[in-house]
Amino acid sequence: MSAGTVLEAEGIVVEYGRRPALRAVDGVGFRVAAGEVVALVGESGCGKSSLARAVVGIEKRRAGDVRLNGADVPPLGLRRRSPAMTGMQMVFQDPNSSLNPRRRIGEQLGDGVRAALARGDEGSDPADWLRRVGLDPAMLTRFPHEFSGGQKQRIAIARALAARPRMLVADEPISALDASTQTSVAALMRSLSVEAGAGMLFISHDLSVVRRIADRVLVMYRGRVVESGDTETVWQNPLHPYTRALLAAIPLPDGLGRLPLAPAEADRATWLDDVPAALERTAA
Amino acid sequence: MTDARTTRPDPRDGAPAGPRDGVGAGMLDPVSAARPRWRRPRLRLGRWSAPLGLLGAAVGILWILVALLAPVIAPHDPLAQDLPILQAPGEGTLMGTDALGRDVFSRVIWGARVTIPLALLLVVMSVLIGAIVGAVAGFFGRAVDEVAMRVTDLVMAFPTVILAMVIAAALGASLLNAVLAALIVSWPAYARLTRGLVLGLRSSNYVVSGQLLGFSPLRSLGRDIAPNIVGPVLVLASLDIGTAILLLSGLSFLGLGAKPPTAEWGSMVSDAIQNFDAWWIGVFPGLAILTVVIAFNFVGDALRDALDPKSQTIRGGGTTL
Amino acid sequence: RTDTADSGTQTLTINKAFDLKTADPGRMYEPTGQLVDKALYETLLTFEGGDVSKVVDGLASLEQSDDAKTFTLTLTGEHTFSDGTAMTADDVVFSLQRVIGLKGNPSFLLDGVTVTKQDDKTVVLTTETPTPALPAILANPALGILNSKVVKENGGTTDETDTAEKFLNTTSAGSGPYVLDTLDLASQVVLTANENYDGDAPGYGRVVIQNVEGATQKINVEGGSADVALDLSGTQAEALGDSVEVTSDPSANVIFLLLNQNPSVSAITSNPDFVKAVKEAIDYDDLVSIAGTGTAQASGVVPSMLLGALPESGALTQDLDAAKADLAKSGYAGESVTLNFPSDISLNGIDFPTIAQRIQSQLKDAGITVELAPAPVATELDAYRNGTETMGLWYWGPDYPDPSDYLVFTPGNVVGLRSGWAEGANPAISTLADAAAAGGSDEERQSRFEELQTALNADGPFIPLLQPGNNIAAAKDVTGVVYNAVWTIDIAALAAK
Amino acid sequence: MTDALTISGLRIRTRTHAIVDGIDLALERGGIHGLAGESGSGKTMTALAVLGLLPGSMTASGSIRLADDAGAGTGSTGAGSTASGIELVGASRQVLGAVRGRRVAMVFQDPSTSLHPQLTVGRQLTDHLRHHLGLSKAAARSKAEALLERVRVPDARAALSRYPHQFSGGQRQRIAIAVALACDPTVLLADEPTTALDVTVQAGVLQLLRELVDDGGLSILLVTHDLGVMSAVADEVTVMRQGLVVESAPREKLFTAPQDAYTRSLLAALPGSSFEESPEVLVEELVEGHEAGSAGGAAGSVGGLAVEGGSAVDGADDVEGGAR
Amino acid sequence: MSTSTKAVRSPRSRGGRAAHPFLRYALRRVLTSLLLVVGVTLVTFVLTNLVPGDPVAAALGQRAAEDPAIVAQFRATYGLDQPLVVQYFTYLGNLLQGDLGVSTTTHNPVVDDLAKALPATLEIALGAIVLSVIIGVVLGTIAAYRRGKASDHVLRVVSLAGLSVPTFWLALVLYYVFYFQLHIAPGSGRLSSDFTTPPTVTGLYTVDALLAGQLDTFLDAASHLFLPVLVLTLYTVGLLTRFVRTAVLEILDQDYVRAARAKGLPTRTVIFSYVLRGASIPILTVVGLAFGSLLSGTVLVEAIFAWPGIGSYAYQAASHLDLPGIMGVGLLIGVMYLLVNLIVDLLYGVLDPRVRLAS
Ligand SMILES: Nc1ncnc2c1ncn2[C@@H]1O[C@H](COP(=O)(O)OP(=O)(O)OP(=O)(O)O)[C@@H](O)[C@H]1O
Ligand SMILES: Nc1ncnc2c1ncn2[C@@H]1O[C@H](COP(=O)(O)OP(=O)(O)OP(=O)(O)O)[C@@H](O)[C@H]1O
Ligand SMILES: [Mg+2]
Ligand SMILES: [Mg+2]
Ligand code: NI
Repeated sequence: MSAGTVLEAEGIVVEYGRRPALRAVDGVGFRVAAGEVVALVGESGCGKSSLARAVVGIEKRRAGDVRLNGADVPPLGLRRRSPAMTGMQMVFQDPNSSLNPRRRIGEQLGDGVRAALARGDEGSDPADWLRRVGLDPAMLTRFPHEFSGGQKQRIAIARALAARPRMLVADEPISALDASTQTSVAALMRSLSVEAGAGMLFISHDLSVVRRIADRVLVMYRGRVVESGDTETVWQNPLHPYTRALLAAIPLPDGLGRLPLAPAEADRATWLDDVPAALERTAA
Repeated sequence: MTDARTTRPDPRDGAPAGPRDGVGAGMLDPVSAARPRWRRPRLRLGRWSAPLGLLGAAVGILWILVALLAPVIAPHDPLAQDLPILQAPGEGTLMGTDALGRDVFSRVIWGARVTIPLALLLVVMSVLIGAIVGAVAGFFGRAVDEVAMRVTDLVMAFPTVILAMVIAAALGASLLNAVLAALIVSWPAYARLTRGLVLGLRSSNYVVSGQLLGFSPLRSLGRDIAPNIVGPVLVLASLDIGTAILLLSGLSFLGLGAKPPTAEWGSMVSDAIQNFDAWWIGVFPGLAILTVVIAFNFVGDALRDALDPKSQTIRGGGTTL
Repeated sequence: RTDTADSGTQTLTINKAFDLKTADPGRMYEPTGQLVDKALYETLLTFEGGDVSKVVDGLASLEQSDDAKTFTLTLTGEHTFSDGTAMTADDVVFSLQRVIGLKGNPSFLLDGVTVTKQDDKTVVLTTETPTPALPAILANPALGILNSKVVKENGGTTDETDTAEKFLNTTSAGSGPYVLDTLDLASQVVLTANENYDGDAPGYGRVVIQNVEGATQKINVEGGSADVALDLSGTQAEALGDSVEVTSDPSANVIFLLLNQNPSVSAITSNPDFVKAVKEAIDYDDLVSIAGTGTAQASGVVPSMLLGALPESGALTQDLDAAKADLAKSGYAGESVTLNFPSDISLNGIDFPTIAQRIQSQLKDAGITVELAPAPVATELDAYRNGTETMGLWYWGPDYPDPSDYLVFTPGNVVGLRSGWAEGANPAISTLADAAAAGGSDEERQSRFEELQTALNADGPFIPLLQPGNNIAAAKDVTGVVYNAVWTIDIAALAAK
Repeated sequence: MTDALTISGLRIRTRTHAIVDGIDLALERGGIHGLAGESGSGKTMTALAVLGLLPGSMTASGSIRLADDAGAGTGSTGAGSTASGIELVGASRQVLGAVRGRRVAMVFQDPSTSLHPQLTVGRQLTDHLRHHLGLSKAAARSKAEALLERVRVPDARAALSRYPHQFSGGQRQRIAIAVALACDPTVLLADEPTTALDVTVQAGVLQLLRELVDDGGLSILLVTHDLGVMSAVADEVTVMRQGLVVESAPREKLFTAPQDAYTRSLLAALPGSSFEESPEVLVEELVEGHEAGSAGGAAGSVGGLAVEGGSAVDGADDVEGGAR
Repeated sequence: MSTSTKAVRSPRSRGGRAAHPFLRYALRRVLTSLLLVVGVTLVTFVLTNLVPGDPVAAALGQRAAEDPAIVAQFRATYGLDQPLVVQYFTYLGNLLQGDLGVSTTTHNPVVDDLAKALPATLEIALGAIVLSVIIGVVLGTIAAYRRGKASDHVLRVVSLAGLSVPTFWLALVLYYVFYFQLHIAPGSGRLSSDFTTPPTVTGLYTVDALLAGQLDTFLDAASHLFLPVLVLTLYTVGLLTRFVRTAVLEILDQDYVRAARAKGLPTRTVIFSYVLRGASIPILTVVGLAFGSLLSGTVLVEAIFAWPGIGSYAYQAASHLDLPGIMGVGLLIGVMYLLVNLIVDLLYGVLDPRVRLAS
């Protein structure tokens, strides 16, 4: 384990059902360093969420190892999670369902603070967290329904961060949000987690946002990581045909009326090819 | 700024997939709210359901008052057989007299003291038992769930009235035994509902978030899950009071509930079979049942609208009584 | 309704509250079964009309020995079964032996009776003990004569291996005026006229007996969808309009109250003063009026139409002052006494729960607290039979119209035991009972039974209450309605005007 | 007159408040008109109003005028047409029935919910063909097959007898477009037709839309809040906010020189635009925006962020509106 | 920048991701159903044996039970002298051969009794369910379409009232009014006594009468059906109307309905081909449930109308502690309930291609 690595995943396999099993994640490994933002991109259904859930332990892994600060991450069962494992937190896509509608947000933020305390970390004031995500501390006594989707998502982020995680996994945290807030919430997540020295796995299919906030990207296709490396490297020099198609298909908001390139059906076949050179590239 | 686009639930979050496991495993599932879509219970009474609910509440309260004040309101002792027998309404009594010369009006009034509290007791007990079994089954899953659900399957596959009939026959006819018999057939509905809700909530993001923050199972159940299933369970319960009254009076009608000479509505209706000409013997207690049940149903319906405009639960194993 | 002029092809609809279990005479012993089998089968001896105190010749004539131990029956004339075959003594022997051998419900009728064939026309019945009741017993439709050949072909035997019930529930094998068309124990029985009947053709070609509750019967007979209704209560009968004819007679059923004499079952009901107090507390006239038309107070346990019945003057009467005094003597301290009764029995339109509630109310006025404990007959019978009821409300219908059937109400006998009245509990009454059992002339028997009942009324644990009225309502155009205590009505005697 | 559809002074109200508060919009013939705006600003309701499909609780006033078919040359002008076109606001059921699907068609955001899961693709493609054009079953089927080929659904013939769930998301949206185009409408209302699709699939659908317009005869009102999509295909762009049009301009002008503060804030959030700012700046904005908002009156001062942060006080009302 | 709502995929694709082919699933359902049936028999058996009464006492006449020989004979005939466990397994063994024992009240094989009673019950239950589905769907759809309007509220009140009426009371009142007072409806039973039972084909008198071409018998049988069916229908109609309304509302909210309207299809087509088809699965589910509760409800209705069906039989068996009878009825209704569920399940496959075509 190299220094500064908070999360290390190896050969993760996730399957659903049996006879025939659907292999959603097919042997994926990656690591995330402290203070690093790693983005996971790919088309719908390629297994991003499955991977994220497997990493956190919500989904059972059929194979593979996940280590948080060197300790094995067990699947989330009926048992109470050990304090060490609360060092990994998750933010979900749907802000409406990530907060308990019957509890005041102050209490729910308090859960995060308590988790940090239970681990022997330093505590914090829930009100402070509200302020940090740009909300009025006076709102602590409100219930989730009194907030808009974007606000709820920020509260969910605050709760996760209040637990002082070493690792934050965010599954499309911004895609349910309004166009105009997406970028700022993403930026907020980055700055807060970097500030806390936590690693972050950020899932999104919004490549323009990814480009802005991720240090590294993993491009996933059909359950495999087909390309990975520093964000700019991948952007400037995509090697895998799928990555190329993906980047070419992004419509640019430049006002020039250029149609994005749609991949031909024939191309899709080539996307399954392995291009080993496309993996783990650092800045050129 | 609003988030008008309420994200629809991912089919994966809910109850386990598979070709409508719902119908087999939980009758409630295919149509019920396996996951609560309601937010906090702000009273969002519809324009019409509110007045109806209020009307229901008024009638319900009226009946409860009648029950409480029965000794004051009733002109006669409900058990005294001192009036001429089979007297038609009007001739000195409001609702006539029965075959033993008892005042039907007084008996209807006193009847409120019998059926309503017992129905409430029945529903409370069903909710308690059902909710506990359902919550445990839904939360801990596996064998516990399997066993609990098979048991509910069994009870629900059984014809309600016949089961109640056999139970009441086995235990001897008495109102309390009727309640017990009814209890045995009515808790599974709550177990089903609760289980479905818990199952849905269990994998919901906020419960998982709580677990990630190191919640113990009890804390998850108590803090995250329980408060969120109270609403729908209450709605079902309020709608069920009516059903409970119908079931209990139906059992009494069959002679499996109230013992004579108790003034119980169902058994009063059955008295009418013997004296068909004296329509008043059966009509008034029947109307009493009808109004009470309607009242509770109106309240329950309004409550459902208020708490959750979309959800709907079928009362499994419902009884036509 | 398709009424045709010729009454022989007309359908007669009878409403009856069913207690039907079978149409097989060898197994049948319920009022509905009696009604049906009376129409399907003929008996050796019989009664005329409603008079059950006098036995007359049926298929056979009777010669009886003086000691009432040998009975010689000779088939009179030619009798043919519904399939055209002639009846012989073999059929008689088979039928009677079958009843005995089946050990079915009616087999007790012939307990201790030996049946032997003398010749083709003559059968001799012998008993160990004097059985003066045997002629009356032989009039019971359960002892109807079957076509032995047909029954044997369909599994009939004279022992427990018999399997002919199924056949007899689909087809009858008798010589009666009707044959069985269809039988549905729960809903209806259809009879059609027996083409080979050797007597006068019955008044109706087709008879439908439907299972209908009392209240509905009234509507049906009023509305014309039934011609005869058999189970109307007194109140219902009173409320009937002019369009129907009502025949009201007290039935042979006696409803009585029993108080357990076994101190280990109940200390208070076994107290003679308490029993007396209860007897004096009940308002018999009030009970009669609640029950309605046709009902009479039962003077003793033997119903009024039987030999040996107690005259009205001997009946119990209410005396509240005496009741109070006796109650005080008994040491009753207001504790509640349980009254058990079958909740689902309705006798001649009278509901047991109704009577029980009335008694509860009457006793309450006298200061006795009664708690009602109804249960379905099926459940309650057990407690009744075991003699564990504190107070019980039951009835006794005659197994055969003879007072000896009522000796069961004495210490150590069936019903006596049910009230915790053991052998020897009351030697005086036992002596009276033995005397009554001995037989003798009608007059002798009459006075002995009167004596016995007077003693029972004074000191026994039973309180005879009512002989509920049997109210039969029939459409105006139906003639021949006569109540018979054994088979209710003889369907074949009915005819259209 | 070159506009296929002219909306003027359109108001949409519920009993209690206005959803759309008097907007003007002209859909030029043979072009794609982009309609952008914040969530809940009334874009969808505007599109529905054109077809007279507003929810029962809403009423529309103002004018929506559908130009005569002269240019398109197909079909006859229905009842209610005048020299200047057909008025759709308050139109009779017959008029709307003749317009819906026949002259104006609509594509919805989510292809997996806008196709009936229990009906075959063929049935859904042909039932309005047969209704509107009176085609025989066979004729309708062959036309449907041609349509599917036109939107490039592979194996068109077999596809007709398959069910929606047997197709991928992109294919479903193509089918939905084919359904909309079946009766050769002159106007296509597309409500966020690519939002539910992957970018690679979206690119294909965008190309298809462009082609359809370029082939002539069709004008598209494209509702989207993805400015990338807007930039790629729209000829004209209208931006809405809170039921009002805040800006309407040709595409290039809008992207290079936005006039309205809200539009600017939208563009500012985009990477690569000249309004680009660093994440840190954005976060500060967010926080400041909140403070400005809670301080009282900074409605729209720093654009969407301010509104988002500042809605603390009236947030509840907003949610109420949203949680219908 | 796209706001993802991929989660939407197919919101009601319950079978969409079926891991097993549909047939396997159906087979599994049948097997679990069979287990349930065994469970039903066990429960009945245990319960009936808990009853304190003695079936012998109940079955034999007052007098006969005094005779120990008769009692012993009776016990031997019905196997009541065996230990309970043996009795139960004997029962199960016989069950496999289609033998449910002999009723102690009717002395007939329970199978025969049930075979006779079942068509009677089915006739009213089917009549009621068909009627209430038709009425319920029509009213529910109307209510949904007029959501919030006066007719919706009227229907709400009416259907709630329908759910609130005590069936046993309603049956009596209707009987009183239509038969006793107005003489419109015929009396109790399945046929007036002047009619003979039509030749048995299905056991449903109406159908059999038609098959035999006896029009007057048919009319008479139908008129006897009227009141019992009406009573049972009223309850179920309330249930179905409420439910159909919600199901239809849910569907009306779907994009595909909006899309259908946007296509300019006539309202009739939209309702029948799109809305009702979409709502068919949840509706089917309640219909199944309603049928189950109807079967239960027949007990009281049959008692009042002297209808010789399963309900009357059950009541008779229960009050006479007729063990084989009670178990037979329990078994039959249990099996029917499961059968109905199974049919509903299989119909899902017919109605929903996502289930049918899942592999
Ligand atoms: N619980 C489940 N049961 C069965 N299959 C599942 C389950 N969850 C996911 N899948 C399947 O696994 C594959 C990967 O799904 P996953 O949710 O990980 O994709 P994703 O990349 O997150 O997609 P999206 O961008 O739509 O969220 C998909 O084909 C999906 O249908
Ligand atoms: N059925 C309805 N009844 C009442 N109000 C509604 C209804 N549907 C939508 N609204 C409200 O109308 C307003 C405009 O909604 P509309 O769907 O047109 O917005 P939009 O611009 O399309 O938003 P989005 O980008 O989220 O699709 C919103 O405030 C919304 O809450
Ligand atoms: Mg995902
Ligand atoms: Mg919209
Ligand atoms: Ni018997």
